[in-house]
Amino acid sequence: MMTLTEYRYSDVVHRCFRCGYCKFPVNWIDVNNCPAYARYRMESYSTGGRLWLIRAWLNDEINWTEHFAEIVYACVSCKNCVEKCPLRFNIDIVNMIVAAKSEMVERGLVPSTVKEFLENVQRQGNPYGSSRARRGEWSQGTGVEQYQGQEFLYYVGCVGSYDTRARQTAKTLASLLHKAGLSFGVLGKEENCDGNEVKNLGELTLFEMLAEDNITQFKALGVNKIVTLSPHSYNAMKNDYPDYGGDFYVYHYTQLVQQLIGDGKLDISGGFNARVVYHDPCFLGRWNEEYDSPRRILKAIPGIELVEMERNKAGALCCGGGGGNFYADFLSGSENSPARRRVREARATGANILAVACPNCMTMLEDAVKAEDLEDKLAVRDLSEIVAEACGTE
Amino acid sequence: MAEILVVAEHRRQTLADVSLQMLSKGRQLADQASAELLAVVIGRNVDGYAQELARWADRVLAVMNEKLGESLAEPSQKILTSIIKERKPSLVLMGHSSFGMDLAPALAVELGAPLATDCLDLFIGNGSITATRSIYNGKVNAVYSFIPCETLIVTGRVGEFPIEDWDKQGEIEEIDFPLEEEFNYKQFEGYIEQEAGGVDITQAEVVVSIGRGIKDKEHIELAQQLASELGGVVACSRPVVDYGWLPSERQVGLSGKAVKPKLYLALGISGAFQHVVGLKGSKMIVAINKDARASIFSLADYGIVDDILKVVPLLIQKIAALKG
Amino acid sequence: MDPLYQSLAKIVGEGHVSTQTEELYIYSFDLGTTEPHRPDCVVAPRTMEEVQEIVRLANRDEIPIVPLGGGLSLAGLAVPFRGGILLDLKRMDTIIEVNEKARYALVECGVSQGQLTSYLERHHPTLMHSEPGAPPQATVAGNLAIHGQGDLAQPYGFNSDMVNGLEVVLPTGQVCQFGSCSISAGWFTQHPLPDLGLFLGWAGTTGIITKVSIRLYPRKKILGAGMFVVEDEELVPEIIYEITHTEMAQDVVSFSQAIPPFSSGLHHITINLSADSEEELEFKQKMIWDDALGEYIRRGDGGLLGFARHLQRPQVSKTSDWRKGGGFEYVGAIMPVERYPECYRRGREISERHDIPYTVLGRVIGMSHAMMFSWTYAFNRADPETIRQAREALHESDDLALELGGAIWKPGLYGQKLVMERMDPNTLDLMKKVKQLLDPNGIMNPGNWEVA
Amino acid sequence: MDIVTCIKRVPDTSDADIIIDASQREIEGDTLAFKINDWDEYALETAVQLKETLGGSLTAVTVGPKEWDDVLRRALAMGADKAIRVDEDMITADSYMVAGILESLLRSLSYDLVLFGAQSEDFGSGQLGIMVAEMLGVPHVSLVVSLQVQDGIARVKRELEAGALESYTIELPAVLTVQTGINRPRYISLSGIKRAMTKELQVLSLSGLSLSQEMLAPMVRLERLETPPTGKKAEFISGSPEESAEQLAKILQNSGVF
Repeated sequence: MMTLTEYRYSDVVHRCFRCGYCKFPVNWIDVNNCPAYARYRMESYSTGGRLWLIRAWLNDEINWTEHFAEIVYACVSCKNCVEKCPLRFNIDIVNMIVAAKSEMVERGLVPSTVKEFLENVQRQGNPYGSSRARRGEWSQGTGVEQYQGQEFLYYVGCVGSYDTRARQTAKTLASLLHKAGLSFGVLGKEENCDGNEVKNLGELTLFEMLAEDNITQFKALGVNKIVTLSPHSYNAMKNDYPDYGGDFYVYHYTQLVQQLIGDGKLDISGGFNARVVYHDPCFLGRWNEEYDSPRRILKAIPGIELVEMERNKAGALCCGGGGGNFYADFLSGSENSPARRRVREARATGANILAVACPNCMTMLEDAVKAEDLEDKLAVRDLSEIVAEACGTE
Repeated sequence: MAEILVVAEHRRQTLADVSLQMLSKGRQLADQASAELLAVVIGRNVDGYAQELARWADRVLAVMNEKLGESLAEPSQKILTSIIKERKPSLVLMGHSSFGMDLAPALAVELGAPLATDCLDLFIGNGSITATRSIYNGKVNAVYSFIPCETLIVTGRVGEFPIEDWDKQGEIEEIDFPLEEEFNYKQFEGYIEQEAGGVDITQAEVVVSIGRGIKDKEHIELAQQLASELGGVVACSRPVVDYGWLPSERQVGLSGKAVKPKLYLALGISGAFQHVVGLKGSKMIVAINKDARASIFSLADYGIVDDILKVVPLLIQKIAALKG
Repeated sequence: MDPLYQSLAKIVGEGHVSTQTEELYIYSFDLGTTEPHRPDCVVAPRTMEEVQEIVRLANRDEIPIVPLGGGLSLAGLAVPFRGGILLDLKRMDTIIEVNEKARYALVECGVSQGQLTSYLERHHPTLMHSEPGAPPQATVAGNLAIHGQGDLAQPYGFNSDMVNGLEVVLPTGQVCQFGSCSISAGWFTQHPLPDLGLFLGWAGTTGIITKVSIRLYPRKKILGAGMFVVEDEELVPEIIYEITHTEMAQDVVSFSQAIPPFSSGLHHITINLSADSEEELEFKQKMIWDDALGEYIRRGDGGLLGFARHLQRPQVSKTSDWRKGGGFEYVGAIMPVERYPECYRRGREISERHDIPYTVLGRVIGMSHAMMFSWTYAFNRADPETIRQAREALHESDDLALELGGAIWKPGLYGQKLVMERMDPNTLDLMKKVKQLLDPNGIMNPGNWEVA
Repeated sequence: MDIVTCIKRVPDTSDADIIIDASQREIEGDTLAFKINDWDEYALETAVQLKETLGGSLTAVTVGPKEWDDVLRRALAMGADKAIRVDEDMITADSYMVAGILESLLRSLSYDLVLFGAQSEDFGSGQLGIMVAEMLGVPHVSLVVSLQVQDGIARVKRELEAGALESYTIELPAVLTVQTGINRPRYISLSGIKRAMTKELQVLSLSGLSLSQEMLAPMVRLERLETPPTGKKAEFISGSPEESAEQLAKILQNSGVF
């Protein structure tokens, strides 16, 4: 019945035993490390449940329903399962789920918020459906230059360009890079979606188009080095764009800022007095194994006491915002929502600052802090904002 | 200017408000242009309606036929064509209601008359008529003129023209219209009331209404909490019903219900007129919307420009705190 | 809307109950070869009170109710054979108390083995519980309901021998506590009150365990395992006797498997050791390798394959991928250790007859009073023929276990029938009376342990 | 059963600043993105579902310049077998003219059912479908929210005011205009659009249709565009979500809401 695409994993998908290792972090502290399972606590929402349901759908044992689609789309591509599954096909778990999403995309059968997300990207180049013309608005009054052959292209991404809170982060990072004397420019309203979430929502052809368009544009402008605000952009550009001929030097800003501090280009002696806990973004951590740069930055800043949550690095709990879910939003509405679990865990360390390095995590966790009524105890700050304060630019 | 003709509509023994709105506008125009205002009402038994219409109209044509039932669009088209051809009114007015939407375009084609639908306003000057319509999501108004013609047909936006009180005591002319045509190709099967789910939003003192900005059905619980805190009910705009997140009995607006609460709290509602028309009776309107340019803000008493998912949880807390 | 759904939603909240196809589908399956059966409703309570309300409702309307923990028993013990309510207990996952000095932990029924192990490691590093070989999402309480054994079985016996107290919701909705907790706040002992042990080993057919206090044991600083390999299966029972005689070993397991081929036919005896100091470790090692096993090594009957620190837990679910197929099931039987050679030979024959790479394992229980001997059969979930083969092999293994004088552990329906056919009629009759007394409407996990 | 669905392309004005250009008759279009009219998407989904259950053909039709091909491609990707574009920029036309063109085109096609969106997002006149029905001399129902077809008869429910519906049976061929919410239009993937590139898209010129000169002159003319008068403006409560929530709560309390 696979009329549209050949399901690439039909010889693998039945191999999941549903042993449940994928529900745990690296140790066994908590059975709630799969964001979807943590939220719903039904076997159907666990990774194994999802794979079994996908197989049942492909075998015509169950029909497509809105609920089924929501179960599949409740996977936010955090890769905890890939990290935990003891079996050899583990590297394909997220791929198997994305392939099922892709099948739904091809059949036109996606939940309404996913449909909106993808149509908005098709039409306006961002998931919010905001006008393309507004994409550069965040930089108004900052003096940030349009990219024209500077050393670095500063790629901001959709969330940094449109989300009110993330726009502040985008600005702060720009001022920080400026202070460090870095030669960089932005694309403003010429910037387009990076496609990372589009890919994880299963719209692979749209992703290809975005990747190809971006690569063509970057090459035409002579781009060689890219620094991204979002780990999601970083992931797509570093790992996927080369498949389409896009060979650029791609940095997540934490990697660059760490280097700039090391080179003495940023003077952080102003310090930052706080007990800080760092939340690993999935697309920097598990997807790209970058656990150290952000921590090195925090350790270097005078006045910071860096603490860790019990679930950290490869065992970190996702904020629930990956795979487009910061918009599609299948995991909110409960104290069991991963973002709310995560801020409770952060608060339990006694930290008063929850440091993030991703605009998606920022919006998810900041909302969760409010929902948990922790605003006077725990503030969510982007690493760039913490560094900027230590540099005295804020 | 010759006559101005207003087509009155009624359904299930009730004369539509929009007909009185159109009569009020027609009255103004007729007085301005020294024209006669004619109302036409069609049905099996329309005496009562005719009396009512005569308060505005100089003359009421009460067109009756035993064969006329509940569904009147097609017979009305035949009857009106005949009347209009005979009397040549310079302007035919009716409401842009489900009745008018079905009837006016067909009538215009049959008569070869120009048609402007869903108009916000009408002007007569220098012997010609211009009509104003709202386009592009209410962001632009367009002014239209018409080629010289015997009769112009206009439908007016529901709720846009206030009902003004008149007591014209116009003359009522009963006409027994012979209907030869049968309309067998289209059979009326009855009315369907939406399921009664137990919540009557029209009687609520506080209405917490959600729109597209709620983003996910999971979040409706938030609105429900806020409504409980304020002792109100949850209502919604059309997209929420279209997505299947709330039953249609909760819909406020043209195709939904009209509400008249003490407080109407519009959450993530942009303010399309089809919605707004249902909440105009509210004493106090508060809107929360991310988009500062949303048209709901031109109607609201108070506005907050922000994400409802951020503000509403806090609002619930604050209200609870103030209540002690 | 379904009235059952509505009643249950009132008890647990809408998010924790489902009558939708997707949940009914997933919860219809056991992970082994048992045919699926759909429940009418899946519900995940958070508190004992919610369980109580659900059970009262089920009992009033005579709706079957099937409790589920980690769902890893594999023998179809939590399959809703008669439909009804599937009760997923994993949300009840609070570790209520760890009493370090009295060495016990009081947990809710949904607490997983992994969660407890990890909690103890972080907060009570000198204590451990007897964690079974199942994946870490297996629950502590579920394991008691099937008389499980863990990695302290060798010195201390079955996990169900380690219970200090129980809280149970009876099929009629009353809540009972057993042990010292029934007369005081302390959950430190089950004995010496009159014995009411009506729930352990009953696979959820007599009530729903909602809280359990289990014993904890000393956890030493250094953990390690040695592996001793012999070719002759006849030697395994006496080697185990020698090892257990030293009283130095924790877990002692002998296994043999077809994969990888170079070690097929060999018997690997793993011996877990723990110590608080290098001296203690050295002493224990010497006792085992030199005193107990030295003679076998000298004769060339067997060899030490090495000793590893930082014990890695075995990941049994890997067996599921042997036929690239996501499935395995095993028959476990409690056997005298001396039966090891026959268990191995006959089991290997069954496997080979059904084209399945053989895997057998004997875990020593309680100073080698017995062993849990398992015959494991992998299958390919996508290939019905391999499932059929595995199912046949399992039935043959049930027959074999009884033939060799063993008792089948957590038998499925086929094994239960065999056991009940052989059981002393008076005992069987008593079982029936107990069941009728506790569960007059027969709502609890029907199909399982039904005395005809 | 043969179905024709008439669709149009509209600017996405939900988040855009609409700027009236110097002529005061058009809006500035260079920053606008375009899309298929929302109502038409529901009409198409209705048609595709009917075709999936009853078989037959589905033709998507539009009247517009070359750029409008993109909405036809979407229609083809959704499940239309064939698309026809009458190549004419109708920006200064009235509904009557477009209806005339469609009438002429439809007379050359085989159809049992013609579906329109009940109105358009941009101009929102809600006239076109009914005009075409009248010109063709076939029965019509507007604002359809439910549709079943069996044995040449359509059973429809039509939306009235105040949440009520009315139901009809209507003989085919007929013209229906579809209201939003009748179904959930499927997502059109980019690869679906690419695959649809192989389907037939026919372009006709006006001269290929037999139209009288009279039909090609508008009866309704756009005089000018205006910025709508700003109504009473809300009093804005500003600050962080926390602050604005606090203020609003106090306002509600002071107004005696609680």
